[in-house]
Amino acid sequence: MVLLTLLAAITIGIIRARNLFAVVVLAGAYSFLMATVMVVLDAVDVAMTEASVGAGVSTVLALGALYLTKVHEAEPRYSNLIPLVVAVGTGVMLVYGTWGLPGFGLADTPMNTHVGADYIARNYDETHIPNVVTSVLASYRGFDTLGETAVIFTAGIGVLLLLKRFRKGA
Amino acid sequence: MIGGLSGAELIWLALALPMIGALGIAATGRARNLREAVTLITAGATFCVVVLTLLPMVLAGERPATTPIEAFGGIELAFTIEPLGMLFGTVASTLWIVNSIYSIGYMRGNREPRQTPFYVCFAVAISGALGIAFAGNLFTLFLFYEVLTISTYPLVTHKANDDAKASGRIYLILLMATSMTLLLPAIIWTQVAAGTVDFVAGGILAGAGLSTGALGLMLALYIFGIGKAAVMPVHFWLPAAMVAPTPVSALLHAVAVVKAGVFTVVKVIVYIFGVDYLATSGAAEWLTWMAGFTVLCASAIALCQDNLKKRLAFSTISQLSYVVLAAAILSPLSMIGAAMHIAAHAVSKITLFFAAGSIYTAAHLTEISQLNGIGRRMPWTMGAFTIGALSMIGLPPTAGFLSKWFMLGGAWQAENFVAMVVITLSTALNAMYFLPIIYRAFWLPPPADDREFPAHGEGPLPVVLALTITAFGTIALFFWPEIPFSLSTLMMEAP
Amino acid sequence: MRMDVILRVTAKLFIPFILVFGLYVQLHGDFGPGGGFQAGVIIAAGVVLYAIIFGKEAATRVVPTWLVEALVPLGVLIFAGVGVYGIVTGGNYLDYNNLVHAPPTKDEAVHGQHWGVFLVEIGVLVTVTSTMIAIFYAFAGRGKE
Amino acid sequence: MSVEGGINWVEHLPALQVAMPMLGAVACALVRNGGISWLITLAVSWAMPVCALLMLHEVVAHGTISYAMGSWAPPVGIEYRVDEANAFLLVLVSIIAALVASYMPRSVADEIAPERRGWFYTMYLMALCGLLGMTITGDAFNIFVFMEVSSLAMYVLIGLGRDRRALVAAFQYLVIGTIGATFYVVGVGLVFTMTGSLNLYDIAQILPEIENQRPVYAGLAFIGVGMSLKLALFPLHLWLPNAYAFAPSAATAFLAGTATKVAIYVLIRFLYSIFGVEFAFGSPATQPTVLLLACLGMLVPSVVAVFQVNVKRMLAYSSVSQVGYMILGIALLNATGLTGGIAHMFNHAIIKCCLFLAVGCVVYSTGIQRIEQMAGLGRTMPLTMAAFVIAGLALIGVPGTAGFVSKWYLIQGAAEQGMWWLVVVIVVSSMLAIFYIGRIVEVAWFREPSDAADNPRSLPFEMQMITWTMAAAILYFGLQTEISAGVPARAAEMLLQGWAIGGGQ
Amino acid sequence: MNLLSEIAAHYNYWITIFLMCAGIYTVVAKSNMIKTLIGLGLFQTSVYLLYLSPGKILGGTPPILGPDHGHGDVLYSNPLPHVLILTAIVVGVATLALGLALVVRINEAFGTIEEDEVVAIVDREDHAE
Repeated sequence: MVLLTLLAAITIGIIRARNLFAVVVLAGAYSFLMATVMVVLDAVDVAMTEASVGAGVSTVLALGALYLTKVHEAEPRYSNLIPLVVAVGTGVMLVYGTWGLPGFGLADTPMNTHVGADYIARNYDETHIPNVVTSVLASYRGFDTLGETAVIFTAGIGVLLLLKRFRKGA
Repeated sequence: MIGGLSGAELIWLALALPMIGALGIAATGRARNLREAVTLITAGATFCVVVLTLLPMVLAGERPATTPIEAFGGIELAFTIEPLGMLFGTVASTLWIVNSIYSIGYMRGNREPRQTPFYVCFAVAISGALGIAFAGNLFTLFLFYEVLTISTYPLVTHKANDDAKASGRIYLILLMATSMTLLLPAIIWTQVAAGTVDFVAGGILAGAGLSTGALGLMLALYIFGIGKAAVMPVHFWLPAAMVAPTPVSALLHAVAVVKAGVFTVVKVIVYIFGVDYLATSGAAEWLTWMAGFTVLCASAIALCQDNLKKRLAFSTISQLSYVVLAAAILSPLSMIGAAMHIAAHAVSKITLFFAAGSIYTAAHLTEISQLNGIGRRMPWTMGAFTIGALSMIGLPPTAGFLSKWFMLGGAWQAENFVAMVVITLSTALNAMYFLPIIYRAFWLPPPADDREFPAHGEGPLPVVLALTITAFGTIALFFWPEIPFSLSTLMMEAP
Repeated sequence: MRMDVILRVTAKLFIPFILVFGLYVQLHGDFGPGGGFQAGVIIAAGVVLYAIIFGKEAATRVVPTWLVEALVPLGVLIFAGVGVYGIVTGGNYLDYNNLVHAPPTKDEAVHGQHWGVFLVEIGVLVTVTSTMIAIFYAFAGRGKE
Repeated sequence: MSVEGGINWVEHLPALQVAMPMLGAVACALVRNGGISWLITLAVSWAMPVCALLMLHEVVAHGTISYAMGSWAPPVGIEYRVDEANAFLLVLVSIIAALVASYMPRSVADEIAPERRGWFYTMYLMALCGLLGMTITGDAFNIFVFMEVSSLAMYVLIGLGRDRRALVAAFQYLVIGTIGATFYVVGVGLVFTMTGSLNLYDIAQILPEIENQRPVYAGLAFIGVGMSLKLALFPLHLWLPNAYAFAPSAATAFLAGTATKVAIYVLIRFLYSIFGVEFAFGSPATQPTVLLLACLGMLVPSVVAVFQVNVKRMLAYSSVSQVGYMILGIALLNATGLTGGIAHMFNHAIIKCCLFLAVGCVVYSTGIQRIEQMAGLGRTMPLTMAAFVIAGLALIGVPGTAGFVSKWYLIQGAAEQGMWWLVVVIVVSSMLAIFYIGRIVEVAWFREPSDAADNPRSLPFEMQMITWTMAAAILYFGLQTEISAGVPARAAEMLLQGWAIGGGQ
Repeated sequence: MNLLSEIAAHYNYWITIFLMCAGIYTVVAKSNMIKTLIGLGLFQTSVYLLYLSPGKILGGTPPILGPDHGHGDVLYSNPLPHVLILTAIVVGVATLALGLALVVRINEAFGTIEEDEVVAIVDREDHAE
């Protein structure tokens, strides 16, 4: 919970900061914290990914982009009222929704009893892969992963299409 | 040789012929003689199919019909020829021939540009008119109603100059708007209320159990939704459309468009509401007033017009409302009158327009005040004009007399004194705005200096030919009214 | 930056370890945290580091652009190909059970699953690595103007 | 129906439907030669309708198809679930994709630099793949994944427009689209937390048993908002006009025909099949709100469209207003209305595609995009403009064209609900359509050709042909509506049943 | 007391919600495109928590099966959310990369990455049309 509070603090920092460089670095820190939280939540694979992606790749990319553009953010012109309304609206909707959610850490919630438990139960007999996450990722829900790979592929080609310089300088 | 075909095949043939003709015209657009030959041949063929073949069948009591094609959700594309439709179909296909002859003379005489599109759209419009005439249900009718609107839009904007475009805009938007916003909902309302949109003798709404108010509202949606009937206040597209060349005006006023309008009104009243049901429900009383008002008001406006075609236009508006009025009287006789007036007004009004066009072609005159003594230079034209005018006023020996006679009889029968007053009054008005023209043309001396008015003779031969034919038709309908009469009586008898 | 000896030496020392660690993560994915995606990112990171320190040109000499751009689709091809092979061997799409022996006994099905997961992870690895590198090249190729 | 080595490929159509475009895209990316990539695209995108039609036939004949990915029975594995509704949409999307693909090459060659074409086609196929995946899948999270596949591809396609404003359009679309997708994920997350399942059918079975409905309501709300962003429901449409206006012509035609429709389908699926009408429209305020939005969506953008100077943008605004019609059909909550809504998805897809293809022809041969410059095009490019007019009439809803059919259903649906004010709104917005279409028609046909419109570049055969195929289709489906209204009617019935009470088996 | 425990039980949800709101706020309010994208990142990342939190079982261990192969009485946290979030993260970074690429191009084309400035330019061009 301390970590979570810390996260909140960093977020505020990100919103306030004008220097984009600082923002990016803060975002990296944010991702690391997030990763730690995930470890606490037993999501080690996710934590690893978040660390490598959120803190690693994203930061590098953002810095690269910054290198190509500008480092300082201009003063916002228009009022912050509308965004505030939007954000608060979303928040209210969520509080309304989450209030009915089962409490933290319970084992007998529908989510933890239905399919999830199923995986743990059947996984080893069917795949002999101890890491349930891997087996679910690659086999049970392999198609999601295929889609995910497709997303990467699309993004990669997309970035190349947009940024790549060809000899003729297209 | 087409006698061997069944009714359904004949209907399809009648609808297809003008379309094929349109293609042929478009194909032969380069060679004008060939093109106009195609036009005439198509018109002739259509005439053979509709008048010479289908008409006898209908008169013999047959009701040729096509097997319905389901379009969607129980809505069908169906054609059935009942007497009223036959009447309208006959009028349209007959006058098409005359009008084509006339157009050839007129278009060449005035060296109009873009003649090929003109003939193409014309043929398509005829096909649309026939589709309306033969429609077996409201959906089919609506379909061809829009075909007619769209195919005549290029004709109205034929001159393609600014005011042509402006009036074309009025024409399209008014007709489309009324049909889309009023007619379509009315049709769907009918579908929801009655469960069908087929035309059935005696009406389909009798069982729907609508309140009088709802019925009146629906009738209003129909009347004003059918903008082509030009009941005030949805009339002003008609004067606006005057910018078009005369053959187009003839098409609008006599052959297809406005006739399609009033035809639809009568058809809806007879086959959707049902005369008796409407009469008992008393939902149509307001219509008598509305139509009567239109008749008088339009005549009064016509009185103040100096432009010949404009005056004719307003006269058309008032004459159309005769039909609506007669239909609103809801007595058998007046219904017959309404039906017959469709035919009578068609021939006489086309004569008048032909005459106006002939004057324009020969002398390039458009204003009534310029017509002094023109009767001596163009005896045929003005003679025909006189006959047409007489028919408009409703004097024997012309077709207009008969239909008016029936209307009055119907009004008397239904003891509808409003209608009777209106008819008599408007007759007086008609006389007031037509007779002066004739007087000018024949009895006033032509203007002195010939520099302003160079000597000119009759219009081109085809023009004179056409208007003579229609003039004779106007008289013939008085002496031999069998066909329209029997058709309209057939309409009133429950099959 | 290019002239900094210490950086270059340390980098030269580190990069191999990074790559090896990446492979470890890849292959150990079955038993511990890790898998194609994380491994791909790590390996890519190695190359990126190399490019940052020794310059893009040096990096492209080691890992040429055309190769990277060919590998991006190749990974998807492997993954989707395995799926199709699942059909060919009589199962559904992405069915690994009879990847090795068809029709499989229960153990052979497990064997097939192993192979399937392995190949699929390879596919992910290839695409992710090459995409990351390609994106980095693309950004780097865009000089400031 | 080819049976090779004992493998019945027909069983695997659902998988192939998505796998083939993906593999095709991969092939394009490997080849990277414009011409060959186009051939691949053509082959794949024409194979798609075949798949889809076979499945539609299968579904109509033998009911819902369920395909377990990796042979893992749902809900453990990912399920592909094909019924009337999405089979119909698959057909629609794939056919449009195929036609646009056949139309594309010269127009693309005109607008995209040669060395980028290979990748352009890759993106095109990935967009197609994503859309098909979204449509066919029966798994809530899988929808999200493929939504992202298609979205990313579309951002790129839009960003490739020649005008630099295309970049901004793409960026705004990216931001809004991502927010939309994330909202969707949040909604799914809430539902997932309450049900523990991601399989749509499974969720539908579990939901009724949940006693605490609040998270589910919230989830519904989030999914609703997220999809509304994606399908550009007024007033969440701000990304759409620029995106359509500046993307390459072919891409615009494809997007306009397919993207919003699929989002609408997903919404329909959630509202009707999964949550069920009683739940989704349970609170009395819901239906009026949605109807109100739909009506505003039908009116306001139409008015805006009347005042546009750029023809593409005008059509884009009209698209927004047409979305209003579809939402209206969904919110009417009776069979007729829903049929109208689905039928309008189909009809508007072909209509708007045809319009954009025609505009594409104009852009190709004259480079004109402003309405004033289109003066006299009716004379210099009569065929193209004729097709434009036909599609325009259909957009207005003239009888005999496809647009009329769906409008008829919608009005009838409203009438059956006794909501006459809706009838008024529908006809009024059709009126507005008359205005903005009529404007172009008048300019194009009744003005002397401007120098820009004079002597246009001669148009490639395939562009003409495809544009006219579309126009012909519009007329055909205006009267012959087994597919365009018959299947939607079946689908509507099926959807109104919902899945919760064991329907859709 | 009951309420208190409820609050405690939902504390992490609320932080999550706060993060999400912050993310949305950044996206909508900030005109700088890079910051917008980072805001998007925040937004998505916080969603991950929404998925992971309910999957955590107190006293549970990461879903990497021990010798009991998941049949014993060892409590494992729910693996399914982890898988989903892995995918989500990947999608997120893909989007980010694409967005940044677009920003770079926009910067080259317009010479600024402030959205409102760019939009102003765009409007001017629209009117120039």
